[in-house]
Amino acid sequence: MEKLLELQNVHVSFQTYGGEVKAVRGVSLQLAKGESLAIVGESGSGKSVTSKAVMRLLPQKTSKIKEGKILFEGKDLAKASEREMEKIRGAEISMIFQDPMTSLNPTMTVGKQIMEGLRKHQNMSKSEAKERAINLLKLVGIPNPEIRVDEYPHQFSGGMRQRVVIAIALACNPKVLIADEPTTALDVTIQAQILDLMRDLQEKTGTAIILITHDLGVVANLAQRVAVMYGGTIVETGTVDEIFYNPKHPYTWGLLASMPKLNADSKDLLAIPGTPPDLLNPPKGCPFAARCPYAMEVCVDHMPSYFDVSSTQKSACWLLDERAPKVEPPEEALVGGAR
Amino acid sequence: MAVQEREVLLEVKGLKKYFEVGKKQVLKAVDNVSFQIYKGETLGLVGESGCGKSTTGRTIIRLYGATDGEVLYEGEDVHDKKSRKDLKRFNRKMQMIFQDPYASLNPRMTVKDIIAEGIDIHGLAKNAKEREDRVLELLETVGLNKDHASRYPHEFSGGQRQRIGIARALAVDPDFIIADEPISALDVSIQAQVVNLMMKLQKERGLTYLFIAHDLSMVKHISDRVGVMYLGNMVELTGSDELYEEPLHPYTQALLSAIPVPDPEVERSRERIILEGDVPSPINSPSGCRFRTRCPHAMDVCAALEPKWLEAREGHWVACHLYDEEAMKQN
Amino acid sequence: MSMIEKKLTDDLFQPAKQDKQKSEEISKPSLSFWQDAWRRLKKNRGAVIGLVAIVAIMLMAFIAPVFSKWDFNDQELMRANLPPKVKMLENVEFLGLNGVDIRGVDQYKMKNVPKDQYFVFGTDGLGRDQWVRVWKGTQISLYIAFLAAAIELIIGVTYGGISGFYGGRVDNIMMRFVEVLMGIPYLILVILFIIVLKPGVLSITLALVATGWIGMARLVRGQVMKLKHQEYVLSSKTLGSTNGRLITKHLLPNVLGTIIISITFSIPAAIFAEAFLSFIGLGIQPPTASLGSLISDGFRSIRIYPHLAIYPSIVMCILLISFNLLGDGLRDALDPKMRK
Amino acid sequence: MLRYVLKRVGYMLLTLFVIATLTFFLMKLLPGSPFNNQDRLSEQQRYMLNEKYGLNDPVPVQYMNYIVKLAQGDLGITFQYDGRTVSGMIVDRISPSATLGMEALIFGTIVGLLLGIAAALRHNTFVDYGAMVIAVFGIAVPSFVLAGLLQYFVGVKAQWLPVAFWEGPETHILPALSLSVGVIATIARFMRTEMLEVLGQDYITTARSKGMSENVVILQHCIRNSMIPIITILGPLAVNLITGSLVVERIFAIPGIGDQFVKSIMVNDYPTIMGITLFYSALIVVILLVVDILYGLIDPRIRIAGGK
Amino acid sequence: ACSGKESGSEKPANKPGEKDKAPSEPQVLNLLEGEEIPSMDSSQATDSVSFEVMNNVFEGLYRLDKDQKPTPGVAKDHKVSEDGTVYTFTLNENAKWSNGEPVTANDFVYSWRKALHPDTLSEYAYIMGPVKNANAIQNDKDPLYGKVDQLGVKAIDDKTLEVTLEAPAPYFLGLTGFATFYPQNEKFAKSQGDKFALEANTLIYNGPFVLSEWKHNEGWQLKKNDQYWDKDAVKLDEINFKIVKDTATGVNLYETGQVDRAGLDAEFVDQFKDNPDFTTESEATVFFLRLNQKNEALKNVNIRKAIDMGYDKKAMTDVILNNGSKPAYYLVPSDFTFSKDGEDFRKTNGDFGGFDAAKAKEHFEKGLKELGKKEITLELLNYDSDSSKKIGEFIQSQLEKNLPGLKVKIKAQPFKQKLEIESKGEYDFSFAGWGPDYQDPMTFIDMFITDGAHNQMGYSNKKYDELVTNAKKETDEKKRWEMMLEAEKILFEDQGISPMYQRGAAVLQKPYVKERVNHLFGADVSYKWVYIEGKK
Ligand SMILES: Nc1ncnc2c1ncn2[C@@H]1O[C@H](COP(=O)(O)OP(=O)(O)OP(=O)(O)O)[C@@H](O)[C@H]1O
Ligand SMILES: Nc1ncnc2c1ncn2[C@@H]1O[C@H](COP(=O)(O)OP(=O)(O)OP(=O)(O)O)[C@@H](O)[C@H]1O
Ligand SMILES: [Mg+2]
Ligand SMILES: [Mg+2]
Repeated sequence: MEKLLELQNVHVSFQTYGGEVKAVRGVSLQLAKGESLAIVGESGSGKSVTSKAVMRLLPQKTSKIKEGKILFEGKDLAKASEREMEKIRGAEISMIFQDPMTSLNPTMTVGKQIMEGLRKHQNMSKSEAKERAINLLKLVGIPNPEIRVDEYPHQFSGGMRQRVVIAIALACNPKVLIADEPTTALDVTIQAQILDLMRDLQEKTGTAIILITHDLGVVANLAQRVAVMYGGTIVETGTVDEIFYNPKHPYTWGLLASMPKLNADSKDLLAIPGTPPDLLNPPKGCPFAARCPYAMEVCVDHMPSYFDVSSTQKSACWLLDERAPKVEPPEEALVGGAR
Repeated sequence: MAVQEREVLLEVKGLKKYFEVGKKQVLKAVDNVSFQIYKGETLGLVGESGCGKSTTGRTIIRLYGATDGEVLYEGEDVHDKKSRKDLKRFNRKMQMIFQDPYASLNPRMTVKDIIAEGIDIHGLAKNAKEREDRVLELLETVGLNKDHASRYPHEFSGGQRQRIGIARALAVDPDFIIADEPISALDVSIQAQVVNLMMKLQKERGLTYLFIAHDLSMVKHISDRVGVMYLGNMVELTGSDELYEEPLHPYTQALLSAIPVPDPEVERSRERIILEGDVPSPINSPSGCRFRTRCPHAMDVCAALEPKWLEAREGHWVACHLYDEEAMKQN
Repeated sequence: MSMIEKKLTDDLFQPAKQDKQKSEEISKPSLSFWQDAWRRLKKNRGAVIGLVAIVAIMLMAFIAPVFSKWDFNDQELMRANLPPKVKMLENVEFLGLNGVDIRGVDQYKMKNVPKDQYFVFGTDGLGRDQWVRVWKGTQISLYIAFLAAAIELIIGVTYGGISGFYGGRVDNIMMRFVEVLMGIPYLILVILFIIVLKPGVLSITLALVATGWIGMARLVRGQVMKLKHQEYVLSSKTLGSTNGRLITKHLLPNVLGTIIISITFSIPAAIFAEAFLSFIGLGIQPPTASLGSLISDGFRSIRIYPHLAIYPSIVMCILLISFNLLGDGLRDALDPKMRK
Repeated sequence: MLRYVLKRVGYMLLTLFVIATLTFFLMKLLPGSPFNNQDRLSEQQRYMLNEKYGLNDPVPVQYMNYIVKLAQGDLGITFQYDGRTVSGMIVDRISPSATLGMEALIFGTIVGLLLGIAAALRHNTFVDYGAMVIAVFGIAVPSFVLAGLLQYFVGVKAQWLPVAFWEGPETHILPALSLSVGVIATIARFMRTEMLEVLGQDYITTARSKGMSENVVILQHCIRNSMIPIITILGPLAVNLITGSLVVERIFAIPGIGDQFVKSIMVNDYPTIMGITLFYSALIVVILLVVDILYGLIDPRIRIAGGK
Repeated sequence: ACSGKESGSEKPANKPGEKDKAPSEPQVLNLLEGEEIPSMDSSQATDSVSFEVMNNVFEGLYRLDKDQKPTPGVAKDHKVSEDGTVYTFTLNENAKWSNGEPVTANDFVYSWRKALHPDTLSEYAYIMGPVKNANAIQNDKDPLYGKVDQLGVKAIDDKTLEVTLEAPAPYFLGLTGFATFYPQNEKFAKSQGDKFALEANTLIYNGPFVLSEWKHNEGWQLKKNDQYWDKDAVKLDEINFKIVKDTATGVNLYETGQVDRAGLDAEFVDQFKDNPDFTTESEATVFFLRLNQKNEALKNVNIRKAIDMGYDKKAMTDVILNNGSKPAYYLVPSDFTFSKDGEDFRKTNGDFGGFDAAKAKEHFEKGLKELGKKEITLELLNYDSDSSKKIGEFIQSQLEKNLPGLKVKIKAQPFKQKLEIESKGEYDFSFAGWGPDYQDPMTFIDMFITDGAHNQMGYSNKKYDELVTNAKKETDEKKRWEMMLEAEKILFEDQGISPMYQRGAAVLQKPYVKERVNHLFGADVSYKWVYIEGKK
């Protein structure tokens, strides 16, 4: 498959009062044209930072891409100028943000916010842009788009706002769409609509999607490949089936196990004890070691490297080393088909 | 389930809460909701965002005055309380855990002071030492350690903050806790921690919960019975297993079918009930059944009559004309 | 990869002992919010400099006049308008502290001032020692500054807090009252106080009391209205908090940052309101002086006796900048998020 | 909207009435009489003069008379200048004050906004500190010092601009500059804080993610959203500037209303005191209303909640 | 050059030029004024700005010349009756209003009656006191109240005016140059109605200049009046006045050459003392301390004496005021009034008292003993202007230093409020001043008769009262003079007041401004004779 976007060993740090927060520590990813990749992982594991790094939208003064390459169609975005980025943002790569309530400008009409990108990247006239904006609104399923374009965000419900955000992101037919938890704020019926919408779009326009979410249900629904992040690194990656049915990393196990199952009996959920690592002083070894029930001495001091499980699945866990004891994933972590 | 034999702790009868928004416009956030909560059980309350779940919870605990209807706690009308003493007594019995762990902790108070607030207000500790001990004990109960006592909320992760919120509620030894989406803002692995904690506490202390959420799988996991709300109305209420196995109300059916399952194969082959249209605004809600504008089974009668809240089966309440023979006849 | 693997011995692949608490072992002394704020304040360099400067100025204001040879009102017309002269520094030409005025005349010689008399800040038109007068004036200005701050804090914050907290009709009435006060020109009030009570510190005090708090009240009201719907306030309500507790424990600490910044604005405003009154002849009455009145008097003869305006101005500037530094530092200190 | 404005106007009239009443009685507490040649007047002449101006009546009666006249739109005749009406005088003298005030306000606001924006964009850099030093200075230097220095150095020494008087446009520069420094300082500080806040908002990131250039982001997205607190302080600031500054008017010999007001109080010119007070307070209440309406224009959310 | 004799000779600026030399340079004078003109209606004028403008655009029967002597104005000549009470003026046939109408005797009758009419409520009407019935007409208890036709003024014909006085008043001729005595054109005044004298064009003029432009609160302009009977004597074509209230601004304008004259505050004197343009001018205004004799301590003459001797008046004028003010040891100012033989009243009576710390202390201790007190506290009621505040501080410090046991507090009040307090007698001692209303010692002396309107300090001495009443009736000028000299002596024997200084003014004036004439009472300046010479 043709690589559209490739991250090579990306490191991102923040300069804060307390010191350097190493939010992303060596993330490598690939995304092919028309593919959908889900990034899952604990809150604070660096999902958003990674995606913002791609867009180069991290706060300029406090953050820095310390290392690594972000190749978009062969061009390294990590070194691109602000001018070049302006051309890419919105037109080639666009992004849907986590919170629809705050990611729309409250003092600008929805239409104008959609039109802005169109006018800039596609040199549309005002009326053309407006027409396209109305079409986009219709596309994302907003009734009466002709009237709605001229309204302000607060006149929209949460679900509608999220759709507006999606419309903005789709406006210029980007090659890559990064959706950072696009449905977290929505209830399931609306969420379902939006997922359908995104899938439709992908089929129609061949847009590659990076989907960031906590919700494994959503992942199962939309993604083709999955990357699991923890403590600033990708701990496991593979196709969606591999991750769900044959996970190799204990964190992935924990993640799957802590999901309540509709059809399971109500006993205790398998929670992962402890808290995520402090990225100010990230552990030398495996970031998950402190919470991992299978942790070994080696995990504490040595960062595991990736073990190839299959041609598509890689996992960074010492348990995959032949010297390690063989452990089976807990029962709760087994998803439907795997049983 | 032998529901009837159990002791009713809280009874909500015809509760209404309208907000005046702007001039002469009324937002019917909660419109005529009735249900009971039994001692020691967890009643889940689900429904999409904005349907009035929080408002129901907040009205029960008196953060809002009710527009109409009553809330009986152990037979006493909560909204009738007048004297400060009565109020205090009531405040001790009923507590609330808030939706947003970030917003619900005062950023300028240490965790110790936050947790001790209830102790201070109700004079539950005789001296500083006792106060400290209680705080530490509570911290331990919710799985935090004593080092955390002198920190500030922003120094905690979401799950930890939510635990602080729980500890604060527990500080006054309540019998009944309204948990208003206590896990929505947390990520999955932490959600499990909090839910486990809540269930453990319930077991240990015999607590009663009103558990508000919109994550149906989590609600099913924790609740004995579940109520489904739509646009200010309660549309269905029954035991959690029954609800998931045999949802009666079309909205509940749609809701359940829309929950994505973390299983790619299932997802690929799943049929969803897709609801047309958007959630109407609670300011100008549709006449008759409020769901009719999106309901795949909408009939003429739905626009004309408000469906009755009736027990379609034993212990299974629903408000839908499909289960109301009279209404069906009229149609 | 294989290189690394070689270094790993087999025994590393044993289950590790679980040390759960390890990551949470940051032990810290148990401090209250205020103790903690103080600790943070001490770490802020700007704030410490500001605080030290303020304390130093305060000390000077109270000590310098006591230890001076002259009283602030010791007049001697024979030595009027002397430029500054400092004992050791008089020989350092460029400092201009040698008693030579801007026309190049050694005034000390010309006016036959005894050799051992030095006037560090020079003397004024009545031959009074400007050094003592500046520090005496600093006393008054400090008083005005602290008074203004106190009024804003006590009246402004209370008024705004109540108005914002109770809202509705109470708020409506209280805000109408504020509008009325804003509508009555400040000067009328001030002049009335001054005429009815006689000019001086007391009437300036009252004039400040009458109107100084309005801005603060409006500010606090706005903030409180915003904060009172915060969930932590609601949660405290469900615990049975009284309104008083809500206001003092939850609302006020969270508006404090805003309050402090506003006060750093109003302190200079108050000091100069007093200077303005001096300018139109209604301020502090002689022989007492304030920094404001010294500057406004001295400024008239700035071209011939610059020392009369410059020294009080310097003290004033240091004072104001220090208040600003301290204010910024305080705001940060009161915000636990700024904690290091 | 219209109803809202009407209701507010009703409140305004009430407020004005209360202010008029309070001022009237407060003013009567001022000792001394309004007569110019006070030290030479005989008892009797004094009595007669008082009689002429109705000052022998009990204060409540005087008050009633005043209010009745006021209702007819008559502000009376000044005691200071022979036969001139108070309204005429206010009209005469407000024009330089208001012109100057507006100039200072516009200039000060623009510069203040630019400084504040620059400081926010270059947060914690040299530009930021520089802008804030200017702001602190603007607050710390009293206007009489600034005006005096400007007059001397720019007017007398360099002779770049006129020393004083209110004639051609070039005479406006120095006084407007002296007045605007305070405005610059205040606006810059508020703008900086607010901009920093807004720059941290998600919708700014959204705008950037659309590929909007920095200029567009700032002009179209930041500024408008930072304006609410600016408008709030700008309201009363505008009133104070428009109604004149005694100090600047005196130093630059500008025939404005600020100076007139102080003098009127000093000489117990009751009708003028009342006239100017009413004018001032009317301006205040109107501006407060304008500010509220502006809120709605700037932020559509407020339009819905507070407005209609 | 008001105080012409002493200062005039040293100032090249005021050296009289050749009168008939035709001016070749632009005759324009640029001046500053501290206030707007409050009134241009001569019967309403009360303040120095109005007086000054009026003196130059109007003209009375006589006007004061460079030597403060009355010189013909509208009147060409006059005759006085034997007993000195009837004046018959012959008017100049060339005297015209600026609209070309002649100035007639009736214009005076109209104007004087108007000033006295109760409806006019002229605050300065009392100045007409010497004219027959003037006081009665103003007194509402008198049968003549309001009957202005009973006033002692009569138009014999268009050009002859007869004025009858109550009693002889040698200063009357000078008084006719005072604003209240100016003529008004009845026809014109009535035609303007309410608008009369409100704007430059609602007025007609009969003086050397006309008010050609009047921008309220900004300034005004005078232009030469080509209808003026003596227009050949007038050199200036134009005088521009600008209102500037701040001294520093005035000085700055002077330095940039935009104005030809600027007043100086004490603060600026040191700076310009050595400037050739610097000059000081003396005035006839005397400042003194009112010692309220209703006060327990000040009732005691020794205390009063102690206070008078207890502060250094010379240091006060030289260092603090520093503007040409002179220490005053008297009530009637120097260089102001002269006896028939030309001798200065001041010279005849000499100085009373003077600074003497030792003696002051003695008196004070004696006084304390008499009062049976160890210490007393007195409050000084002061103006709130800068210079008076400084003086207040100085007096306070001096008295407290020189009179151990005395504590002085200061209460500064705005001008009007201060007067109010004074007239109620609610003060201990106060900073007061008095300027002459007419050129006669009486304008000062009669202030302190028992219960006099300006004796707000309870001073009372029978002999003094007697001398003043008699002097007012006395026809023999010499005797009258003696009586006034005697009265002043008595006042100082009693130490009724403590004089401080006779005010002076420090100014900068361009050397090319010539022949500016200052006056000691009424209007301050005449521009009639001013001309510009040597301006490059
Ligand atoms: N501006 C910033 N300054 C300092 N630290 C930051 C900043 N933004 C993010 N971080 C830190 O970087 C880490 C990764 O954050 P990120 O937002 O990528 O998490 P996430 O995986 O998206 O979590 P969530 O699921 O909660 O959105 C966190 O520890 C966070 O505290
Ligand atoms: N104080 C209030 N004033 C006006 N309207 C309100 C107020 N509080 C809530 N509402 C409205 O009432 C309706 C119900 O709100 P509520 O917060 O109860 O919803 P919810 O079910 O808790 O939603 P979520 O899942 O988002 O928390 C919403 O339309 C909301 O906008
Ligand atoms: Mg994120
Ligand atoms: Mg809610």
